[in-house]
Amino acid sequence: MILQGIAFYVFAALLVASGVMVISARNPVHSVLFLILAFFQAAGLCVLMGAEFIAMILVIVYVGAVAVLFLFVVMMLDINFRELRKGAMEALPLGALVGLILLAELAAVLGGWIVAPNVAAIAGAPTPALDQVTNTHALGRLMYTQYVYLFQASGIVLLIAMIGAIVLTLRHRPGVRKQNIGVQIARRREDVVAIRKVSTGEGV
Amino acid sequence: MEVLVVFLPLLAFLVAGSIALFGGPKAEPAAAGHGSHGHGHDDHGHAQIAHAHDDHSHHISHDELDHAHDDAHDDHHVVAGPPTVGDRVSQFVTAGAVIVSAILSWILFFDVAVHGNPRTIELMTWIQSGTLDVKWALRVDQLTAVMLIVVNTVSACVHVYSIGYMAEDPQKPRFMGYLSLFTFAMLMLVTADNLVQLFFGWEGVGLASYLLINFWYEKPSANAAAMKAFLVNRVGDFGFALGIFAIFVLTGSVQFDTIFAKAPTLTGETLHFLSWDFNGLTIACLLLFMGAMGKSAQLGLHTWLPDAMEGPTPVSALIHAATMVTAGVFMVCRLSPVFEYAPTALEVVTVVGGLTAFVAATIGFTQFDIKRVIAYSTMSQLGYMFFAAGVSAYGAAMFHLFTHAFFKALLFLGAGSVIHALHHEQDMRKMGGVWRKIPFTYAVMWIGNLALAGLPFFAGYYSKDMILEAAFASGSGVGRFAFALGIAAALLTAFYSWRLLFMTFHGTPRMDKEVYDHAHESPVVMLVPLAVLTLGALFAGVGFHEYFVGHDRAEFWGKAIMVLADHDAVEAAHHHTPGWVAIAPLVVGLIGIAMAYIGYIQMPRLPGKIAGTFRGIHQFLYNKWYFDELYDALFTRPAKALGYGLWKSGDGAVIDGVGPDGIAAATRDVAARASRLQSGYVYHYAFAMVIGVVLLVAWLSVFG
Amino acid sequence: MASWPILSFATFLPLVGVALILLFCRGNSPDVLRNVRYISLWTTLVTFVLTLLVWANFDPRNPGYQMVEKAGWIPEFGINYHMGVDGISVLFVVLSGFLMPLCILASWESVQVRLKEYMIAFLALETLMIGMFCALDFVLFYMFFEGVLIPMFLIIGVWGGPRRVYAAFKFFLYTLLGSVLMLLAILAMYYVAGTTDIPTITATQFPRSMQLWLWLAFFASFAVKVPMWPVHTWLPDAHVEAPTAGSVILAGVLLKMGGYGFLRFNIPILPEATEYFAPLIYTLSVVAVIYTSLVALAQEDMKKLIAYSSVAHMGFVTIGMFALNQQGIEGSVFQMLSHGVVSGALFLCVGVVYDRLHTREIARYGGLVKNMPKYAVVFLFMTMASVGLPGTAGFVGEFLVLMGVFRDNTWVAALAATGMVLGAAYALWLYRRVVYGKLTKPDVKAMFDMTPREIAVFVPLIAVVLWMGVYPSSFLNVTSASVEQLIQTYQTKLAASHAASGVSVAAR
Amino acid sequence: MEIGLGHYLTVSAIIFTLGVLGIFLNRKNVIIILMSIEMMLLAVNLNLVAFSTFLHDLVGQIFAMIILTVAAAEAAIGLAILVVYFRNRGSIRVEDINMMKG
Amino acid sequence: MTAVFPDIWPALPEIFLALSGVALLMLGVFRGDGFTRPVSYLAIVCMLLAAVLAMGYGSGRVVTFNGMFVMDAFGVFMKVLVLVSAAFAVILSLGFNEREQMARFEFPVLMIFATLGMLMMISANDFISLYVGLETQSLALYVIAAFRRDSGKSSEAGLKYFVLGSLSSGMLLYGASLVYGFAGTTSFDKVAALFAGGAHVSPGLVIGLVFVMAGLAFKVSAAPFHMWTPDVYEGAPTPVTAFFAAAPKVAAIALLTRVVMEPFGHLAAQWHQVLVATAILSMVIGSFVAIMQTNIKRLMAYSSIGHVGYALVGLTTGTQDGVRGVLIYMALYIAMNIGAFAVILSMKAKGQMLEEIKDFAGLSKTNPMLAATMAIFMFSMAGIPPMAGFFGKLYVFLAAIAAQEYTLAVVGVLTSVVGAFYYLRIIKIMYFDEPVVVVDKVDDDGMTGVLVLTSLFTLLFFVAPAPILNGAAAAAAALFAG
Repeated sequence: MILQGIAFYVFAALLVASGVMVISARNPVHSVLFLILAFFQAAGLCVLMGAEFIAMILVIVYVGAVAVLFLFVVMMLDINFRELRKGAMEALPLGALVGLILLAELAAVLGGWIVAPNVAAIAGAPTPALDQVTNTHALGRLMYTQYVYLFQASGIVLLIAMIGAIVLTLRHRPGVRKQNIGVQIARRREDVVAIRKVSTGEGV
Repeated sequence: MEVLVVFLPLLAFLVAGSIALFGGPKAEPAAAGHGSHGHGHDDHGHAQIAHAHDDHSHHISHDELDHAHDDAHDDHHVVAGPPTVGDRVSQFVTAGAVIVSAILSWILFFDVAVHGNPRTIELMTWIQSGTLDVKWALRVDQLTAVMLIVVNTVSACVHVYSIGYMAEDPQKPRFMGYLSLFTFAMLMLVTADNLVQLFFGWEGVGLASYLLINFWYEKPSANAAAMKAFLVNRVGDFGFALGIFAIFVLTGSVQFDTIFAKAPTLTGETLHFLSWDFNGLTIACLLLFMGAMGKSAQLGLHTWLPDAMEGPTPVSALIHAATMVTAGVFMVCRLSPVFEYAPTALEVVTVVGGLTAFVAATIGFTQFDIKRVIAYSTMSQLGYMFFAAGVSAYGAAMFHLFTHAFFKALLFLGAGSVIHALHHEQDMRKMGGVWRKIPFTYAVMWIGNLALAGLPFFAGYYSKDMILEAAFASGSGVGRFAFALGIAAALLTAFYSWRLLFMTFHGTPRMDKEVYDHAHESPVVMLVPLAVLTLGALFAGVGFHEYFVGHDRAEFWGKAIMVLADHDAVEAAHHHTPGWVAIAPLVVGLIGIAMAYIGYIQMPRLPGKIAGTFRGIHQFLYNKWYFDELYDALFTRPAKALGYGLWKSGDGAVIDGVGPDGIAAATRDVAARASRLQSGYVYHYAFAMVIGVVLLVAWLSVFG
Repeated sequence: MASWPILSFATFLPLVGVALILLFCRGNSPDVLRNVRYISLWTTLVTFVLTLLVWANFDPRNPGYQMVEKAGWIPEFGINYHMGVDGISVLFVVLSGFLMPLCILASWESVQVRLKEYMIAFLALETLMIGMFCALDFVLFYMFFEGVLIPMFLIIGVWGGPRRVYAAFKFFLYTLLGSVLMLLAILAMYYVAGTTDIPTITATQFPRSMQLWLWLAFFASFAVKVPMWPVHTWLPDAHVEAPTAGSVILAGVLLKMGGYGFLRFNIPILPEATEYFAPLIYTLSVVAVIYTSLVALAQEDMKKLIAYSSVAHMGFVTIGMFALNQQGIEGSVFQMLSHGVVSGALFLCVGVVYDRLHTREIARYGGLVKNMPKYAVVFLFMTMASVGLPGTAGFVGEFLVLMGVFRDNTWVAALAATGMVLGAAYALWLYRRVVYGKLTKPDVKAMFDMTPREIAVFVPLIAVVLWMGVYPSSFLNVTSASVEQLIQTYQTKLAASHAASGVSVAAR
Repeated sequence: MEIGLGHYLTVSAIIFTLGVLGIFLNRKNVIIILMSIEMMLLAVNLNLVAFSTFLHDLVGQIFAMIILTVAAAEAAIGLAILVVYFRNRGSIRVEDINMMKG
Repeated sequence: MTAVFPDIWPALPEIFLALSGVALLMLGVFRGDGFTRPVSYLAIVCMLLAAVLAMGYGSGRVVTFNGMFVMDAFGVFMKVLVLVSAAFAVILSLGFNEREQMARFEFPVLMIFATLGMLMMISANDFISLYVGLETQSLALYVIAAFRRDSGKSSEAGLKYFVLGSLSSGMLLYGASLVYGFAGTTSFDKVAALFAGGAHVSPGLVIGLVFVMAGLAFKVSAAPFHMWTPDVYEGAPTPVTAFFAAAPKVAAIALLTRVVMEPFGHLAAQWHQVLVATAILSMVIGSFVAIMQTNIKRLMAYSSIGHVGYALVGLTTGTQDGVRGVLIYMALYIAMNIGAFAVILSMKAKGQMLEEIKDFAGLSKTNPMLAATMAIFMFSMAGIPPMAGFFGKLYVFLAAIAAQEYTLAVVGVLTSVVGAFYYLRIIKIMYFDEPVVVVDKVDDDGMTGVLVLTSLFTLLFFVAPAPILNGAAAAAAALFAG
């Protein structure tokens, strides 16, 4: 139990610290890196709570895909970051105040958490005992049966994201020449060759 | 017959009016085609005067000289060519209709009054709402019959007279139409069977008066006078209307017979008027009397009458002397069964009448405009009539009304004849010495003045003496008060009458030589009416006094006039009058004549000296006790200023400024501020969202 | 005869005219425009005949609603297409029908731009006006009541004078502000009564505390519409800027909607609140009469003067209504009718000279009687009718109103009666400055007298004014039974609620 | 010292608040905003997992998985829009995103 | 545990739409951008077919996909609204996209997917499916907001929408997680049952509720979560704006309605105040700030904020009447909104789009029919009878009065007067002012069709209002039957 406690505090402290760094780092590359760090800590917390699969996805999807994507874009946009950071955080006092109030409000209610008496009865998918099925297995069984609707819907969301990303960023650069086989085949002599009579002695 | 009497003039009006409007093309070349005479009046002989007149058109100048110009330039109009067919037709139709009407009304008079045969003819319903039931009806009783002959006779004379008098005016049909319209309205007034129809006639004659005063519409002074006449009368009508309502509330009816039947039972009844409880009949009568004051130019609401002389002279004769202005007297007499039960109201009537008689006379003897003098005289005589009615001598009041109609119309028409002869000169200071040139006019003016001054055997003698005696005999304090003022007024009356005669006809001619040379007697068409009226001035008194105020009066008036036995002043006058009272009017009349003779024949410079000595008083009287100035300062100007102020600051600054415009401006302001919140920055937007959530959570945590 | 839906025909016939114009009149050639004019004229004339038929069909002895049509409209909500007229409304239907052809005639030449839209707006306006007076369902009523704003807004804004935008907005938003509050009151009534059927709601007794609020909400709407002081300032602006025919309709019919609303809703439905607020109405109306009369005295614009006089005259209307006796209410109905005709005619009079000189400034005129005698006669006649000369329409209403209110409150009667004097003052002052005086200005000299078309516009108006003045019984007869019933409803409900609350009160 | 639900919720509340702060405190760089959004979603996921554990209910974890998926898609779209924006305006300063206002 | 194959028939419109979306995508990919118009036509057809399928559902309430998905009369009504308005939006986009060189087949496909997301939102019966539906819609909308890649405004609109939208969905998710934690379930039915049973309402749940509602309020663009709306409406390509103002709004309102009525139906005391605040703020901001606008699209944005405020008034009551009012309001709102945008999209001079309000000057002279149409929509939006918009307000305020929400009702009518001002201003500009530019004739048949249909509907709705009113009543009843 102690170990669990220590682990929690370590993860939590690092998580919060890297969270602060994400929004306050001077260099966005650093921010991304701190974000990755935060994800790792969060994954750790998930493991502590027994949600191994979520923890794994956090690392794989978030760190492996999303965060890297961020990094990629940050690099790609090639921005003068020094310039960018100048004069940031001027609205800090008011912002921090509102943030603190928000936090206080969020935290104030936590003490009052009472599990509804009939939770077991209303739980949509009671967690099976860990010795029978693993977390991943249990999730998988649910995902493809009871929650197939969500699964399919997520697929569509990803499809939209794909279409969106392509339609927004894919550019047909006018300067780039590409082979168009159809056009090449359809080419006829009359279209491309014009025979002109040139009178002698007058030039073209 | 009654219907014919009343509606013939209306028909005549419609015919003449149509001719005036649609017979137009003929009149047009008459005005335009007379190049030599000119189009407008500027080419006319009085060009300079016209300008002077225009310059002072908007305010009444207090300078005597300017005033002279103002007054001098009165009956001034466009010269027209020979009468057209339309003119002829309109003159024939209107005069003819009224003459027929007049003849019929004499027949009616003998049937109704002399033979005691009153009747009422219901024509149709007028206004019916709930318990209010007003009918168009012609009530012809003795009182009405008297009025019918007065109205129709004088009107017929004036119609005929106008044919001559207005011969040079291009708008004859219009004038004749207006006269007929007036006659119709007046007839409706006197034949009314209820207060509302009375009111109809009342306002109808007001309209006709307005139109006729304004007949020469190009004159700003005429415009102003007409408006003034209408408005002052409206003030009276304001009271009249309220009086009608009060009567309706008290008796539940506006029909005379019902009211009269109810009146005796209402003596103790109170009426909550404004914030006080009044004796019902008293307040109702006082309100009604306010109407009478307006119409009959009693002190306070009299200011319009002198100004009304802006109208053509026949109008002054008909409306502002003989008929319309006596409507108030008629109304009080008509309502005698009600007034009799409101002694307080009668006292007020007496006092007002007495004061008017005196005040008007004091003003009259300082004026120089021949018509104005007669106008103040009229006002003064109306005062007599009222205090006669006030002391319950209704018969005497009606009698004076009757006689006065003839001799005052005569005086006016005579004055018109003078004016006509002198080429539209009205200022007595520019007359004089013309009696040889216009002897007929001179003669009738004498007769008229003798009647007015109440010399024996002339018409005024019978009626005026009766009034003064009745006032004295009534025994009440107000009666004595009125008597005293009446005697004083009689002195002044005689004085200004002969002052008028002397200034106009005697002495050295003071007008331009050319005018004097051209002075001529009026045409026959004007002289015949004068003759007819002269007959009235001579014989109306002696012929009818037995009926009106003599021993036959009870049978003569029948139910038309009701006098409570204990204040029958006429009765008292017959029996309990000291000898000096009967002689006093005659004596003061003679004194007045003598004074005038001294002042204007013997020592022509004396009046100027006296005026100079008592300059203050003279100015005060000459300026008509400053009533016009007072009203102008009290009502006219404040009303305009208030109106302007309410418009600009009330409507403009306060209501619109705070209301629609203010709200609109505030809205724009709020909108502009709110719009600035929409800064375009994502972080502001996000911040707003977060603030929103935070506040909502806080709200719910605290109050949820 | 009444078996066919005559009210609906009268209401929607003008829309047929609209359809005809839309369908058959294309282009802008003179022929087309002439057709547009004639279509509009004939449509309005036929509509007028229909409204006369409504009158002819009307049984004056029956105080209830007649020629009733009822059809399901939104049955789930208990909202019906319910039309009918009683003695109070039937004459307004006729008035609307009567004024409209005159408006079309008056616009015959003066409107040259966008004629088609103009006529369409007027025809739509007629439908809405007639419909409003016939509607016996609150939602239907409100639809017509508010719908009027649309064409009127356009009429003022498109064909109006230089400040037309301001005037149009002021008119629209002011009246809208009032009437949305009324909408809430209507909904509240619906909530209590479960229906929007006006007769049913009239029979419903609302609790006192609720009545006060409902009354105020209705008041907000109708007071603006009437308009009562101090919410009258939109009227002078709207009148001044509106084209002549717009002013005629505005003064002739639109203002009457407010008075009609008071009579139809405030008094019978909310008697306790009416009793409670009557002094307020009296006060505001008396102020209106005196205040606006004085303001009218100071005006330099002909239309503005007449507009202010309208406020004063409508002050009489509201005074009379809240006297709550036969004379008062009948008088106010009559006054509304006569004011509709008279002030409409006065605006037409202004239009006649405006068409010639294109100014409404009083000082620009003077001496018109010289070259326009016919005009002078007509104008004088209408001025006198406006002043309330007996024998004209103006007198009867004013007289009855004052008599009615004298029975209730002499202060109000006395103060309001000063309007007689002030009214004469401003009207004659106007007349004097425009018509009398010397004809000096060259452009005024060049003005020609009324054309036959203009005379044709005024002849019916004069005839009606005389008819109303001389034989008003033909109008009063129609209203009396319904007014009687209205008073009875009012008193019965009042007595019932007083009995319920243990307060005894003497019936007025 | 038992590590209870409250601890986890507190941590996630802090992270969530940091994410929110990141969105509206940041004036210079849009990418930071995108990262802040990711942090918010991370906080939500932590919440869900915590509740899931303490409720013995797997629905929370399912929810978290869906959120992860969608968040990834969202990030892709966001970055794509950002790239388009950058191409148009040559800047990703938050203060420059101000063509439209009022 | 045995997995039962779920009942997919209630989800037929969604499935159809998803499949057709994929099919059209493939069609587009294989045929290229030149094939955009056919793809668009097909998209319209698919949407309308889906609407037919939705209408064919009938009545009764079916919950399927393990409680994720619900279909009832309410859903039918809202889905038809969404699908029809989406189809109209596609029609509106055709000419514009071609003129502005953004005619790409992805556009209709993304519209289909966005619409799919909306349908999913409407049928959501679980916080998870709610979220998924919402994101399906939102992601597609983010993209099409930024669809004009060459336009700074468009990409800025996309970026703003994306950032703020993500913030809002973050909030919503946080709220949902709290609800899950404190109620123990994400299922609407179970949450509802829990509180119907009188469970203790913990503060955490209330916070969750506020967060969820904040997220949803963002989607309906209710104040104070509205601030993205004007900027995005202005920046996004006009047909996209037209789409934004119609379909997603309906879907979000439907979702909000379902959330407050079903799972939180017994927490009215809590959400009531949230809704009152947002409704009042929305009405006030919608009417006041719009006065200052010079861009017609921006004006429409504020107008839509205001309209949402009115719709929320109905929702605030929490009664069946109120919901009915909301549904009627939305139905009429989208009709006039689509119409108004059709006019805006027709506003071009020499092929150049006109977006400034002053460009409307004198439209009644240069193009009377277009002006008349716009006038109808403006009067309708101002709520002047007999236009359709009046009836929307009527029923909403009726519900408010019945629920004794007098403050809301009074604020509502007063702001509607202020609102009337700016609608009138447009009419004023069209009718009272002199023309500055000559607006091209409407040469697009689809556009003409939309204009005619919507204007006639708006103008003549009062003649036979029963179908829509009855539909709305049935839909509202369905929500309260469960």
